[in-house]
Amino acid sequence: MKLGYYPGCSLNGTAKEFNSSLKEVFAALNVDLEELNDWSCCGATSAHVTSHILSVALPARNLLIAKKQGLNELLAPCAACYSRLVSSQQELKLDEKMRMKVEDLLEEKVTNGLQIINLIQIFQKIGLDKLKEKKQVDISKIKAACYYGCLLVRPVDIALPDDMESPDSMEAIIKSIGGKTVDWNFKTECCGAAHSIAHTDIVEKLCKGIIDNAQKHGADVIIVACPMCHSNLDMRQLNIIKHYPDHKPIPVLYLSQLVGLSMGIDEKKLGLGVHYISTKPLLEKIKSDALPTEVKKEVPAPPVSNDKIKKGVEA
Amino acid sequence: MNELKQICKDALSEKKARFIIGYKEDKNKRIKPFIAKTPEDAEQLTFNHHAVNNLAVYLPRFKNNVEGKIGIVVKSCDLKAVTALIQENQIKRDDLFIIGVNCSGVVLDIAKEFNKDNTQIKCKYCQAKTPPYYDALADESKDFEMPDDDQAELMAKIDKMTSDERLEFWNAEFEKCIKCYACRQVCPMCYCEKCIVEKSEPQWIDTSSTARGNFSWNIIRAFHMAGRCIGCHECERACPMGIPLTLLTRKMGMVASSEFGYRHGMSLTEPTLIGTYSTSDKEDFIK
Amino acid sequence: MEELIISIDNLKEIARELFNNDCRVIGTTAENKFKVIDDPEQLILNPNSVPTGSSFKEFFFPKTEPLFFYKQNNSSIDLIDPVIDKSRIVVIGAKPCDAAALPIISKVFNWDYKDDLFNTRNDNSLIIGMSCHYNDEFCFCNDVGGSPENRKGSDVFLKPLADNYFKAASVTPKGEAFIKEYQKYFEKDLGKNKPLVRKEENPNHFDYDKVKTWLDNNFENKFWDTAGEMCLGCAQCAFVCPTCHCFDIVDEQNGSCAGRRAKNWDACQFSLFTKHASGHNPRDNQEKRYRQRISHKFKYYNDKFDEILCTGCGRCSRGCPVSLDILQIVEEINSLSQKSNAI
Amino acid sequence: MKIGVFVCHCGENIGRTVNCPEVSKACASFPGVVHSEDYKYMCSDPGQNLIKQAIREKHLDAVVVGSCSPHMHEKTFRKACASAGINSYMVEIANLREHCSWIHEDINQATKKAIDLMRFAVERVKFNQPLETIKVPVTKRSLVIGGGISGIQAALDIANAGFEVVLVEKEPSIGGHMSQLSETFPTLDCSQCILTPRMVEVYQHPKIKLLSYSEVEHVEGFIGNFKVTIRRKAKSVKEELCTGCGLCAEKCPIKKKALSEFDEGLSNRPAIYVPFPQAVPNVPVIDRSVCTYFKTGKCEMCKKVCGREAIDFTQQDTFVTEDVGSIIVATGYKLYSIDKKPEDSIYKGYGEYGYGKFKNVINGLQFERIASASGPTSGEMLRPSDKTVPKKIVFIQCVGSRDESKGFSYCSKICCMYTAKHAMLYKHKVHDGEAYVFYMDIRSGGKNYEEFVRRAIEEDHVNYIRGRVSRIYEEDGKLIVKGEDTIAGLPVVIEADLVVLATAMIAQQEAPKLAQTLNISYDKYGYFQEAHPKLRPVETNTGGVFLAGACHSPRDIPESVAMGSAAAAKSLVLFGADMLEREPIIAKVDATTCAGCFYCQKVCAYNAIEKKEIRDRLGNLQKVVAFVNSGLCQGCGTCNATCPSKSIELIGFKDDQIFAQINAFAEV
Amino acid sequence: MEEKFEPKIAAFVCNWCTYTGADLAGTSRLKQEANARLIRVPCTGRIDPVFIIKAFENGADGVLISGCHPGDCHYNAGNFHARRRWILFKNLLDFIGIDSSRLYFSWVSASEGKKWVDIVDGVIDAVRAKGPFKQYKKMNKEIEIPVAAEEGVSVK
Repeated sequence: MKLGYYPGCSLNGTAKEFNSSLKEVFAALNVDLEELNDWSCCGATSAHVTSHILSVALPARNLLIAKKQGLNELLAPCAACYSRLVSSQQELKLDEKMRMKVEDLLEEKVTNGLQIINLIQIFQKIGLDKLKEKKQVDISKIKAACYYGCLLVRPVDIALPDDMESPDSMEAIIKSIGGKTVDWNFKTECCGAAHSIAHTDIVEKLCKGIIDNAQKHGADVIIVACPMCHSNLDMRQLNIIKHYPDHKPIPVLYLSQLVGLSMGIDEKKLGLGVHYISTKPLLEKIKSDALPTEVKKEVPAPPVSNDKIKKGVEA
Repeated sequence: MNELKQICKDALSEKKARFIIGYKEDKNKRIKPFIAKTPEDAEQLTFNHHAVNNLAVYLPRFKNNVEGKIGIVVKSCDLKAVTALIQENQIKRDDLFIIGVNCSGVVLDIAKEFNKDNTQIKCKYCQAKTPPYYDALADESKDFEMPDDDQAELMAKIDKMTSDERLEFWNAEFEKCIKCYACRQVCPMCYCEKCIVEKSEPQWIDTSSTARGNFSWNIIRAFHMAGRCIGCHECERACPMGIPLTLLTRKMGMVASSEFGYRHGMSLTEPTLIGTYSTSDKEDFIK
Repeated sequence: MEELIISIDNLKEIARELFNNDCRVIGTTAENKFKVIDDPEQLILNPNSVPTGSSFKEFFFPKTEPLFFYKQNNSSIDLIDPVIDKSRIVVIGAKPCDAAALPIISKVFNWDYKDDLFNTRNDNSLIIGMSCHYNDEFCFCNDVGGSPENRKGSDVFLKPLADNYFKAASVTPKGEAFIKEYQKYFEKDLGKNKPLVRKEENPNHFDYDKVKTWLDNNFENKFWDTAGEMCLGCAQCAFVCPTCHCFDIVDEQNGSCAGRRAKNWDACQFSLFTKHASGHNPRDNQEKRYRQRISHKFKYYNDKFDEILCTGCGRCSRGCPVSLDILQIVEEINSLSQKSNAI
Repeated sequence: MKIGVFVCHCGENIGRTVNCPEVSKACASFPGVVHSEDYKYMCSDPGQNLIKQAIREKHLDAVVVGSCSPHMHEKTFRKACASAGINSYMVEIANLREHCSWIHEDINQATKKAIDLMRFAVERVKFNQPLETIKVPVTKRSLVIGGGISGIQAALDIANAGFEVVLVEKEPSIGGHMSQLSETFPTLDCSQCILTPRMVEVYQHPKIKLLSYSEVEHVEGFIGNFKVTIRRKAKSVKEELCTGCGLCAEKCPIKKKALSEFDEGLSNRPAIYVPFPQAVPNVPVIDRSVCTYFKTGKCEMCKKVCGREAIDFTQQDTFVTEDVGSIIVATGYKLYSIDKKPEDSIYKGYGEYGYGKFKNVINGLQFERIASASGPTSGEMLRPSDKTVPKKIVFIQCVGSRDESKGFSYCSKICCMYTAKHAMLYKHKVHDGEAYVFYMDIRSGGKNYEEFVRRAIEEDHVNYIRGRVSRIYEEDGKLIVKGEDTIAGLPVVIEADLVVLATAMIAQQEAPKLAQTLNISYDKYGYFQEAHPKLRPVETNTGGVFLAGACHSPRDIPESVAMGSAAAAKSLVLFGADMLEREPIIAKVDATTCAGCFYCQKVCAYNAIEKKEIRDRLGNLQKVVAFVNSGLCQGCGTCNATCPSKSIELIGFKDDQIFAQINAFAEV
Repeated sequence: MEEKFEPKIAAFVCNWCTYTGADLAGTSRLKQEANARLIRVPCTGRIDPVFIIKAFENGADGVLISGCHPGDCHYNAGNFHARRRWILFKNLLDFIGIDSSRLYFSWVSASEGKKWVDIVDGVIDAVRAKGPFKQYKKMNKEIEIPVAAEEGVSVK
């Protein structure tokens, strides 16, 4: 299987571990990723709030590159990139005037027919059976709370075909690799992404709510498929701890990392050492002989890894 | 080539088709429509850049077919006509055995070799080499780079004229018309048993080849094609007087597409343009 | 009689003079099309050219012409005759296959009813024919009693010589008078300009007599089931043909109380051509209509007027949208007739 | 053809600006005109006599009158001419008053125009054909589809007027949604108490044939003459033998397996059941999908206990046909399914409200059952999950309604009222409880409606919050309701014990199918379309088919009843005459030229175009052509303009008639 | 002196809305110019584009078509079908060179007498300014009685 790969800015920056885990997992699954030549911004950052045409043209440029590279499918692991790419594609399909404008801008004819897929879809495509086959490590001792955020399942109708309000496609993937998931209420609650930099207080409050609910329903780990969700939930816990003294930290993993773990891929290769909230207790729990835990009143708080705190402070 | 012959031979011997409407080469090396009735006949069937005819024009003859399937060799452009005929109740899908051919363009002048200067206009903006559906597919295509769509330029030029200039342009063209109705007869969508121009009680359009009669005929022909023309350009090819008829039909097709996002003959399930409406159809021209 | 030659420039001068005398000069131009020449410089005489897309029949037998006009009053109807154009028509550079058509169709226009409209034009016409150096796979004048040198229908006949000169000879008294009238443009032939030689011979394809005999006896032959099978019933063939002459008569309204009766080209390939008012159509499919076309050309007209209604120009085949080739059809009949002879 | 022309002065009305004698003189010179005169008042008796006299003396074939608008006196002149022996469709009117003398001042221009208008009419009348009014016999019998309150009302009205009614109900009992309700707004009187007598009246009425557990399968024919095929679903109980004692239901061993439809799934019922105690007819049916006998071939408990031997496991669906003259459609509504995966693909669910996931999120009809004395809790206010009394209850209005993102844009109309009623009923039963209502706007138009809502707010202290709820989730047995108070501009979180969703009223799922069966139109939501939104609200485009109740649009009880009576009145109007007369302006197909493209069928708003096979004498199919059902055609002529070969023509407005007018334009 | 050009306007109107609206204009005595001639059809859906062509053939300088507002059609959808047809036909005529200064469309309900007057007067003014439709009239030449032939009249 060969697949176009559009990493987007996050996977080269704040979400390097997403990138590396993903590459490891796909190598193990015999999926070749062919990165787009000279890819550019997807328009998710500032473009889509400041210039509509730009927010359509930027993804269109990348789609064109993909087409020229002879690709039929394009993996966009970042949920924001994914959302922009599918939205732009849809708009170009439906709005002829916009298409002409974009064509003028790009000085090229826009073609369609490219299938854009996100992380969940690619796993579905590979086949949950195949994931099951590849499973080597028992991860049934931990319980995962799948957090979808806003962009994976939106815009509705063109994004991931799942229930916008109560999705469950990530759960299905985790179940296929023998993992356990919790039924919780904050799967799509806002993490405050748009205020990530400007209003960290809001972000903290929202993330705290999400984490609390996950823990209340017995989660040991939160699983995400979006760099933005990840940075908010993982990184902001450092400040949450400051402002909410009783906060119990919880590691936040990318779906690809968890899948990688189940395949027995080396933790370092999966980038499990670079989290702000240490993943050590979690990994220990997977390895431990203990029976799967029910909600325990007193789970020892996972220590915060020192190197990350330093980084956090620097940042 | 063998593939097409083989498909047709099999279809005829396995009785998948009662006969096959296809192309053959005559002794002057001209490609012409041909009906193969036996597997031996199928040996004569061929396809190349000179297979210009839209064979769907023969289908309405068999609309009350009861005996067995009718085989037909179609390019992707021809298939649109088949689709449209099915939609307009002129033939049933179940009565057809569609043999699609991958096409990489056909000639404009059948007496000359296929090359950049001898290419049908329709091929210059053709979107699909392969028919979207078929019962069997023969691959006859070769790579060929299409020249520019010069007709679109001409249309843009006409659009830029003043209305009086346009009227003058068209009057000069329609003046050539001799009312031989070749445009109508080769058109797969012109299947009426009695054409409106032949309707004499009352007389809708003057049958005489006068300025008035020619003008009315050509306007009404184009209008009857609006939203129905599938763009095979057979009318223009057949016209012995060289009237650029497809300028009109293509314009109507462009209007159907720009105003209603509609292209005829693209889908068996899509409703026809005429015969349906949307409450939000544009009406900025209505006071 | 002494032999005369004329240069292309002088021919153009004649054309200019004719034009100035309100004469309709018909000739071929760069578009390779017969048209009324208003600028003699447009005139081109090329013996190597393919026959024009359509013949010059429309100048003698127009695609539409009024027979009379009418005006309705409270209780009566006025009939008004049309104005007939009596100006002289001169065709310059007709190929033998074009020129031969006029005497052929003249017979039908003078058979029972004498068609004034046609006759007036024919009588006032002068045809300057020219020998032909062209032939393609559709040409077959040899087989229908013509030839590239055939003078039938021409009043004056030209043969191309080197250096844009033509050898000119009168064929009819009309032609002789014409040459006399424009004597000053003709020169004596001193043999300086060599005749242009035709590159290849015009081949023979079939034996007309055999074809005719076969047609006489095979009205119901199953050959007809497939001969016209692919015909779409357009009238391209008839309308470009120099000898097809069928017409239809229609009344056309202009307003509620006036109008005209007109004579328009018609063609036997139309399904309505023979449709009765009752709805019955004796030629109810294209195969029968195609048989009619072939039979009319090669049998009926011959039976009635002792002429083949075809000059072998090949126009119908060149333009046919489904590449039906009349020559191939007749050749097939020819071979069928040989087969039936063998039995 | 001999044409007579008559120019009316209309006193001074035409005569002042049009020189009528001159018009008359000009007309005399038109080809075909043999008589032309003018007169002061053509519509008066002496004027009409002039026309009649000329017809008799000059043997006229056609008449043209230049007078006022044809909308005024066309009928008058047609009648006059008919009495003198000319077919009334051989009369044409030229509008010299409204379209000429009244709108122009210059006498020369007006006169010239009048002459032109006369010329148009004269030219047109030359192509008119004598036509006969179409007469159709009327079967004086009605079919009512749906036995809810609307259908009951319509059936009773028609039956009481002395005509037979066939009432078809798909459920085992009539009564519809109204029978499920606890109390009704704004009077809070008991729903069943007022409904049950009506149901019994239907059952006992000698003119009403009640076919319960039946569905309309097929309809053919047209106004006055419908032939309806009805499927009688197998009840597995012989109706004529059953006494309705109820023993079978009592003994049925699978009491807990099936959910009660009547209680909206809040209670269970046996496999053999009557939906509710007051059911009409009081005859049980066996639900074969759950019955042990039908699953395993064993049990037969009901059969054993039935003393009348009324149980028949071998019963099959049967079909009956009924001839009726009118059809009243009263199929009602259903509630929008807000489950995670709605049955209706065109609508999206409200996954965020957790209906179907959280037991304590219920819809309005379920609340009705909880509040009803005959309901699963016998009227006690207990929530479904743990049968405790909810202390905090949240009502959410407009769930689905007015929400385009979910597929609806319309207002369900009754939710404001019933939510107020629900809140009130709750407060009356749980005095210390707190009730919250999330609303968008309160729409309480109706007699005593606004007062009712004010009472809920002011006397019963229901908390009305203007805003939407974004989501509901369950934590520790409480429903966390997150919403926004748009007046305060603040987010609101309520920990509720019970949430009641006022879900949209939507059309029955089978409505489009029934509409196709009946050849009536329906809107994009599946509601049946009325013939005219103002002037013909209970009629449909298909003559003889009328609408009643919520199958047309959301309706409350009084409106449904009024509509039922209106539809009945429309049927009775139809039954007032033995023969139905129709204008003969209908389309006609020329089968000899029709190519069978059926574009006419596509544009016909009345489904009047049918397919007809033309066969030769040996029975071989020649072709399939269009055919106009003259009972359905309304004469718009859209088919005529659409037909590419003009093989379909509108009689009365044929092409030659219109062309004659256009040709006359040359003489203008 | 050359006579002032007065345009001829052919108006095709539906029976239920525009014709009745024009009646209302009359009943209200709203004055208007006298150049338009109305041809009544049951519904705009009945109007074939050929009617427009025929009107031009018969000397119309302008054509006006009017019917019920969308949604108000007496026959439910006739005007919707008509509107779609007009969009196509208008674009065709425009491409051939008969532009919108010769062909007008409007929706006039039975209550819009005033609107009808405004539209009629507007169309008449516009076409008057545009001048006679010479190009189309020229096309009629062949079927008109030739002036030179008028003398040889025979009476039947």
